[in-house]
Amino acid sequence: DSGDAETAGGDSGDGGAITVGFSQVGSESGWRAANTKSIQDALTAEAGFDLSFSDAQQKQENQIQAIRSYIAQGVQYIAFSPVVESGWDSVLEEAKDAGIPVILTDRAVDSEDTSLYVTFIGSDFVEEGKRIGDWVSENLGTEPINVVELQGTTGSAPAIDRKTGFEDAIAGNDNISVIASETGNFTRAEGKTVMEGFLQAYPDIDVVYAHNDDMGLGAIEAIKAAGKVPGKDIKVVTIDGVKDGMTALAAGEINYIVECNPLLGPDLAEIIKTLESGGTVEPRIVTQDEAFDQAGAQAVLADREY
Amino acid sequence: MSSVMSSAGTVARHRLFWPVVALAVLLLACVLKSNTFLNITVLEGHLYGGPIDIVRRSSVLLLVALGMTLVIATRGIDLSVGAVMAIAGAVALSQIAASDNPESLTVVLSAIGSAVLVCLMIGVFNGFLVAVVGIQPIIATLVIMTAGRGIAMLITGGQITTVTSAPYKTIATGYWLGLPVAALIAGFFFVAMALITRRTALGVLIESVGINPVASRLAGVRARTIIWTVYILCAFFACVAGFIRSSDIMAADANNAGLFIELDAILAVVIGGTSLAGGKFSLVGTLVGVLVITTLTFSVTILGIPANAVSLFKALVVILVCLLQSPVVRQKMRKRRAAPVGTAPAPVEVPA
Amino acid sequence: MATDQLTPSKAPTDARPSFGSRVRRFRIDERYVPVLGTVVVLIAMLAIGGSRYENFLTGRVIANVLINNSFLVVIAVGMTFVILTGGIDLSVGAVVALSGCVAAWMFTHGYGAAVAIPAVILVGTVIGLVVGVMVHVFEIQPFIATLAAMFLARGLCYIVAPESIPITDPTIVALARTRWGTDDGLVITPSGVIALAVVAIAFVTLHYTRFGRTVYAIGGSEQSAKLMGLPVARTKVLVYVISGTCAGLGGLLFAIFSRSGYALTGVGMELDAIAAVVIGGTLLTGGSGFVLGSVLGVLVLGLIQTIITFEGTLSSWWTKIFIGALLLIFVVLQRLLAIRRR
Amino acid sequence: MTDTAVSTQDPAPIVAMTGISITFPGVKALDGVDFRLFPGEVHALMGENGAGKSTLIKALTGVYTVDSGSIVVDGEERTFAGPAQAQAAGISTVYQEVNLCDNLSVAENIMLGHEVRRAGVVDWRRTRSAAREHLRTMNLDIDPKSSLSSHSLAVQQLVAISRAMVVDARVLILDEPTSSLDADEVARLFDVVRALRDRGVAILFVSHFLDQVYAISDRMTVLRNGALVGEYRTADLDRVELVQKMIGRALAVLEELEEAPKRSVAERADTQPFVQAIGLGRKGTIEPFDLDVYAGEVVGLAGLLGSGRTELARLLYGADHADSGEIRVEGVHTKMRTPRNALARGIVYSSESRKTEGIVGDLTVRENIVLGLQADRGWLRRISRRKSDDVVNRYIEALGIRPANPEAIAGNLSGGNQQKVLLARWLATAPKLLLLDEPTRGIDVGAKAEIQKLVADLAAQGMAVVFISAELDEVLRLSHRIAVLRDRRKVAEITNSDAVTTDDVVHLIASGGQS
Ligand SMILES: Nc1ncnc2c1ncn2[C@@H]1O[C@H](COP(=O)(O)OP(=O)(O)OP(=O)(O)O)[C@@H](O)[C@H]1O
Ligand SMILES: Nc1ncnc2c1ncn2[C@@H]1O[C@H](COP(=O)(O)OP(=O)(O)OP(=O)(O)O)[C@@H](O)[C@H]1O
Ligand SMILES: [Mg+2]
Ligand SMILES: [Mg+2]
Repeated sequence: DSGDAETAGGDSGDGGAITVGFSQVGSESGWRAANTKSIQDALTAEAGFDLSFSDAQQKQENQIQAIRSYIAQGVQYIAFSPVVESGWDSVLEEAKDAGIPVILTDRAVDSEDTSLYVTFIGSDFVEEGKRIGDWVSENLGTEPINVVELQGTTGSAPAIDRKTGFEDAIAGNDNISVIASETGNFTRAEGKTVMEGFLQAYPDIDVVYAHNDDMGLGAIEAIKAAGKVPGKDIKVVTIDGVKDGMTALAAGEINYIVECNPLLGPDLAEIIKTLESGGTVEPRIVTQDEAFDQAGAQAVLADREY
Repeated sequence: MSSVMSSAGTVARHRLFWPVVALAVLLLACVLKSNTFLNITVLEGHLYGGPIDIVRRSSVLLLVALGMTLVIATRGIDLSVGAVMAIAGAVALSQIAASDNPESLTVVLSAIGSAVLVCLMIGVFNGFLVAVVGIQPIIATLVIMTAGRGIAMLITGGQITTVTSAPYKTIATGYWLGLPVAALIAGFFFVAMALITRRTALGVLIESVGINPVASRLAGVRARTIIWTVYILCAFFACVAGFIRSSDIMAADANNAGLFIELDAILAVVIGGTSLAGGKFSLVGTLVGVLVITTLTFSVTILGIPANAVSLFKALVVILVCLLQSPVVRQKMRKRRAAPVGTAPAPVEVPA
Repeated sequence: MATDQLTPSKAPTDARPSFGSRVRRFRIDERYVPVLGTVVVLIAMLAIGGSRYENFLTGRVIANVLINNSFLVVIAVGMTFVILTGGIDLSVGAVVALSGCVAAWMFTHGYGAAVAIPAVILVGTVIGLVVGVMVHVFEIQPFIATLAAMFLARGLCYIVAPESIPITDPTIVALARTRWGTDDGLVITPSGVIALAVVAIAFVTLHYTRFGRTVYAIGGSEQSAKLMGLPVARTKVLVYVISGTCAGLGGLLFAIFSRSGYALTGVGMELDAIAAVVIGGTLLTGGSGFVLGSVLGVLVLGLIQTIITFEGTLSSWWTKIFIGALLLIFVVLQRLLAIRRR
Repeated sequence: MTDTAVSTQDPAPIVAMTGISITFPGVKALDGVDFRLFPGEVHALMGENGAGKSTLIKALTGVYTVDSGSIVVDGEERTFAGPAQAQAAGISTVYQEVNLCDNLSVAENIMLGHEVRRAGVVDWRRTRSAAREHLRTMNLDIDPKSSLSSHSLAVQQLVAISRAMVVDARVLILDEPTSSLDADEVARLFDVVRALRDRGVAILFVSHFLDQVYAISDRMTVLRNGALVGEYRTADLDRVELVQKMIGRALAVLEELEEAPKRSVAERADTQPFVQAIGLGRKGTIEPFDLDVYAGEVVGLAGLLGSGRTELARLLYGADHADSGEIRVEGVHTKMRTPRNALARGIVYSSESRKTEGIVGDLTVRENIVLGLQADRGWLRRISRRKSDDVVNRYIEALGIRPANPEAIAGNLSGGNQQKVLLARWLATAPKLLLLDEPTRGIDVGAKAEIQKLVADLAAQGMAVVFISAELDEVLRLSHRIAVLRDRRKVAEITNSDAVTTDDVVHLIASGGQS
C-alpha cells in the first residue's frame, strides 16, 4: 500500500533537490534535540534535499497547521513526529488528496486507514518497557524486591506504553512489587523531587525504574543526597541512552539502559530516496534499539554521537 | 474564658489562618502515611529528613515568589521568571562546562557573575517595556517567556548541559552549619527584602505606585523607576532560583527548568494575601504560600496519589484554601463569632 | 455671615462658552486606535510575508489561518468578555482538553452526536459557572479561581481519558471533512463558519444589548456600575459562563479539528487566547476593547505561526526566539502607533 | 435633645428611617439616626465632613447593610440589597464622588440600564436622542457620543445628575451635586430641582454651601458625629444656629475670618518673583501665558469651569510638559519635566480630583500624609516613626481630620477629610510655592474657614500660593493678585484691593479682558 508514493514525484522541477517538510514535536528534551539534529544533518542540500523544518512546540494544532502549510507550499514529501497518536486523519487525507506521501517518525498514529502514510520509522515504546522489565525480572527479581517507578508526562504515549510494557514483563514474577509510581514529567528536576519523596516515604526501595534517562539522573542525585549509593544500594534502570545516561551507566550509577535511538535522519533520507527512485518500503520500520549494561556502556561510550 | 475565646477568634480571623491550617493538615497527612516523615536525623554531618527536604525544596519557589510579590504589588505580573531561570542555568553551566577547570571557585564565580548580568539585562528589558513603553505587563513579559527558552536553548545547543563542579553543586545540595545552603540563600534574600521593604520606604512606595500610579507620580514618587526596579529585582531572584535549580541536578535543562513556575509563584503570592490588583503586599504571606505549595507537591509523592489524580488533588486543595480564605467566608465566620457588623466594608488589615 | 459661600450670581450667560465647544476633538475615535494599530501591523506582516515567500499570499494560506484557528477564535471571543470586565480566565486551555476528552469518551461509549455535542459544550458551561460563583460569590480573584479551575479540568481529563482517544463518530468526521469553496482558493469549513457566527453573536451581544454594555461598565469601574444599579453580580457570573461555554465549544471545534480527545491538548492555550485578546487592542484592566480586535489577534498569532513554517530553516530555539521577537515588534509598533495618535 | 419640626398635617413620609446604626471597623459612622423625607419637599442633610451624610444615603439605597434600625419606603418596610433595588423602588441617587464609567460615552453613562430597545436589541439612535433630551434639561449641549473622560469634572457631575433623571423617580438623592459646579449651573440645577419638587418628587440634597441650602431647601436634618442633632424647617433656623448645630460650638474662626480680610497689603520683600512663567504654554490645553508669583503672595486664578486653570497649575508643577516658554525659579531657568523637579524646588500641587490624582486609597492616613515628604527624600531614608508621628499628629489636629486615627485607611475617609489629608501631605513638605487646585471643594463650613485662614497665614509667613477655586468670593478674599482666564487663555491680571468686587471679575471674564 505504500506503492502509490511515486505519484508525488511529478512536481520536482527545481534543480532536482527533493523538497521535504518536516514537522517536529518540539524541543522538550535532549533526546529530541539529538533527533532534530540527526534529521537536519541527514536531509541537507548536499545530500539532495531541500528541507523545510518546523517546531510545533508540543502543540498538535501547530503541527496540523504546519502540515497544511506544507501542502499549500507544495512540498514533495512530508515527514513528522506526531505529538499525539490520535487525530491526524483529516490532515493526512488532505495530504493524500494532494498526492504528497507522508512518513511518520518516532511516534505512530492510530489511524485505521494505513494508506494515509507510507511508513513509520521509530521505536516501540511498549517493547522498551518490556525489555527493562525482562532484565529486572531476570537479574534482580530472584529475591523479593521493591520497585518505584518514575513515569513520564501523564497521558503521553511513551509514559503509557513504557509502563504497560514493564508491567507485562514482570507480571509473572511474584518477587517484584511496584510499591509506588509517580510522574516525574520526563525531567531531571522532577525526577529528583519525586525520588526524594519516595525515599522519605519508603525506606526499603531496591530498584528505580525511570521512563527516561533524565528522571533517572535526577533520582540518582536524590539517592546520593539520602546517603545511599545509586547502582548498589538502590538499582537504577532507565530508557533512552542519551550521553549523560550512558556516562552514568558506565560509572556504575545506573544498572541498565534500553536505548531509544533518536538518530532517525539517515533512515528517513534513505526512505525518501527509495521512494523517489520508485522503490517501496516496509510500512513499519522499527529501529534497532540496543540495550546496555554497565560493561556494554563502557565499551561504546567513547564513540557515542549523542 | 471569653478572652481565650476572643483571642482564638483573632487568630482564626487572620488572613493567613487557613493557609497555615492547610499546611498543617498536609504535614499531618504525610506523618500519618509515613510516620518517620517528621524525623530529622543527622546524616554525614548535616540534617536530613522530610521537613529539611521541604525547606530546601521551597527555596526555588520562594525566590521566584519573592520577586513576583514585588512585581504584583505594582499591579504588574512577570511571566518570564521560568525562562529567566532557564537562561541563568544555561549561561552559568555552559560557561563552567567550557572552562578547563570546572572545579575552580573562580570559574564558578565568574560564570555566576555573567549569568547574573544576563538576567539583570532581561529585567531591564522587561522593566523598559512595562515602565517606559507602557506595554501591559502580561504581554511584555510574555515576550521573554517565549523567546527566553529559545535563548537558553541557543546557549546550550538544545542539549542538557551536564557538569561536575563541586563549588557549583554546593549551591543546591551543600550544607552549612548543618543546614541546606539553598535554603540559606533563599532565606537570606527573603530576610533582606523583608528588611529593605519595611525598614526603608521602598515597600510603601511600591504599594503606593501599585494602588494609584497617577497620584503617586503627582506626589513626587519615581513611579517609573520603581516599576523598573521591581522587574529587575524579579529577574535577579529568578536568576538565583535558576542557579539553585540547575545546581540541584547539575545540569542546565533549557526546556524544563522553571517550567510553569510562574503560575505556582503567583498562586503562592495570592495565597499569601497579596492582591493581584496591586497595592498592599505581605512577604510573610508569600512565604506561607510557598510552603503550602511545596508541601502540597511533596505530599503527592508521600501520600502516593496516583499520577492521574495529582492534578485533581492539587485543584481540590487550592480551591479549598481559596474558598476558606475568601473575604465572604471569613466574614461569615466572623459573624458567627462576634456581634454582627456592617457587611459592606472590607476588613481593614495591617500587612505583615 | 457666611458670605464666603456666595458665588457670583450675575454671570452673563452670553459670555460663557457652551460645553459643546470644549469637547476635545479627535480625528479618529481614541477607542479604535489600538485595533487600527493591529490592522496596520497585520497588513504589514502580510506584505512582508508575501514578498519573502512564494505561495504565501494565496487564498489557501489565508483561509488556513482562519480554519486552523477557529477554535482559538471562539475561545478568544469568550476571553474577551471576561477581560472586558477586568477579569481573566486561565481555565480555557484545560477546558478545551476536558471537553475533547468528554467528547471522545462519550463517542466511544456509544452516545450519538446529538447527545454528545450539547454535553461537551455544557461541560464548559458548568466549569464557567463554578468559576463565576467563585469569583463573584466568594470574591476569589479571577486569576486564582480560574487557575484552580484549570487544575480541576486538567485533573478531570486524566480521569475521563488517560490516553489519547480517536473520535470516529460519523457526524464529527463529516464536520471535519466538509469544506466549501474552491479547491485552491478561499475555503471555509463548518468550524470556520461556527467561529464566525460566534464572533457575530458576541459582537451584537457586546454592542447592542444591555448585558454587553454592563460588561463594559463593569470594566470601567465596578464600583460605579454597582452604584448605577446595574446587575453587576449576574453579569460577572455570566461572563465566566460565556467564557466557559466558548471554551467548551472551542473544545468541540478542536475535537473536530483533531478528531481525538487527549488530556494534554491545550496546554498554554489560555495564554494564546489572552495574547490574542491583548494584541487585538483590549486592555487587561477592562472596559476597553472589541471582540473583532480579538479575532485580529488570533489571525496575528496564526500568521506568526505560518511565517515560521514558511521560513522553514529555523531550528527549535530560533523558532521560539522568532515568535518572541515578532510578538515584541508587534506590541511595540502597536503601542507606538497608539501614542503617536494621541 | 432631638428637635422635631414636622407638624401633624404633613402627609405621610415617603422615606422613614428609624434608629439607623452602621459601624465600620473602628468608626461608628451612624448611631441611631432617624430621618424622614416627604413628597414634594427639598430636604437638606447637613453636617460636617465625616458626620455620616453619605453613609446615611448609602444605608438608604442598600449600598451598606445597616446594623440596626428600619427603613420604611412608601409605608412598607424595605431592605434594599443594592442600588438596583432602590432604583426599582423609585429612589434615584447621585452619589458624592462622580460614579460614572469614564470608558463609555456620555449617552451610555446616562442611559446604561435604560437603553431604548427594539426587539431586545439596543436602538442606539433613539437611545442617543433620549440622552440628548436629558442633557438638555440640564442645559448641557454636548455630543452624547463623546467620551465621558473628555469632559471636565463639572460636566461629568451634570451628566451624573442627568442620569438620575432618567428614571421616573419619586425620590431623588443628590449628594454634594454642586461642589464642582459654577453659579450658573447651580441655578439651572435648582430650576430642575424645583420643577421636580412641584411634581411631588421628594428630594434629598447635601451641600456644604449654606447659601444654596437656604435657597433651595424646605427642611433640613442635621447630623453630628454620626448622631442625629435634629430636624428643622429651613425657615426656622438661621445660619448661625445651623452652623452651631453642625459643629457643636460657636463659630469663632468664621467670625474671625469675617472681620479681617486676611489679604495683607502686598509689600514685596523680594524684588524677584519666586516663580516666573514666561510664555509658558502647551498646545491644546493652554495658550502661552506670563505669570509671576512672589513669596508671601497669594495669586488667585479666576475663570469659569474649563477655562484652563488646572492646566496652568499643572504646567507650573511639571505634571504636564510645556511645549513653549520657560519657567524660572528664583530667577534661574528651570526644567520642569516631572513633578519631582518641581518638588525639589519647593513647588507642590494639590490636585482638584482627589480620588484619581490625590489620595492613594488603600494606604493609611499616615502613609498618605508622609508620602510627599518620603518621595522627596527618596526610598532609602525612611522617615522615622517618631518624625512621622510628629508630622501626622500635628496635621490631623491642625486640619481636624476625622477620624483622628493615623492608621485609618485613607480611602474610607469621608470626602472632605480626604481633601484635608491631601493638604496635609503638601504642607508637611514645607513648600515654597503651594499650587492649590480647588482645595475647599466638598469641605464643610468650619474646615473651609480653617483652610482659608491657613492659606492666609502661610502667605503671611512667606509662602507663595496659587489658589484656584470655583468660588470667586474665596479667591477675592484671599488673593493679592488675580489672574483671569477664559477659554484656556490668560486674559487679564488685576491687583486685588477692597475695591475689587466679584462683579468686576465676572465682568472681566465675560469681556475676555477687553474692557
Ligand atoms: N467604607 C468605609 N469604611 C470605613 N469607614 C468609613 C467607610 N465609609 C465611611 N466611613 C467613615 O464613616 C464616617 C462618615 O463618613 P461619610 O462619608 O458618611 O461622611 P460625610 O458626612 O458624607 O462627609 P463629607 O461631607 O466629607 O462627604 C467617616 O468617619 C468615614 O471615615
Ligand atoms: N483629558 C481631557 N480630555 C479632553 N478634554 C480635557 C481633558 N482635560 C481637560 N480637558 C478640557 O480642557 C479644558 C480646560 O480644563 P481645566 O481642567 O484646565 O479647566 P479649569 O479651569 O481648571 O476648570 P475646572 O474648574 O473644571 O477644573 C476643559 O474644557 C476640559 O474639559
Ligand atoms: Mg459625603
Ligand atoms: Mg480645574
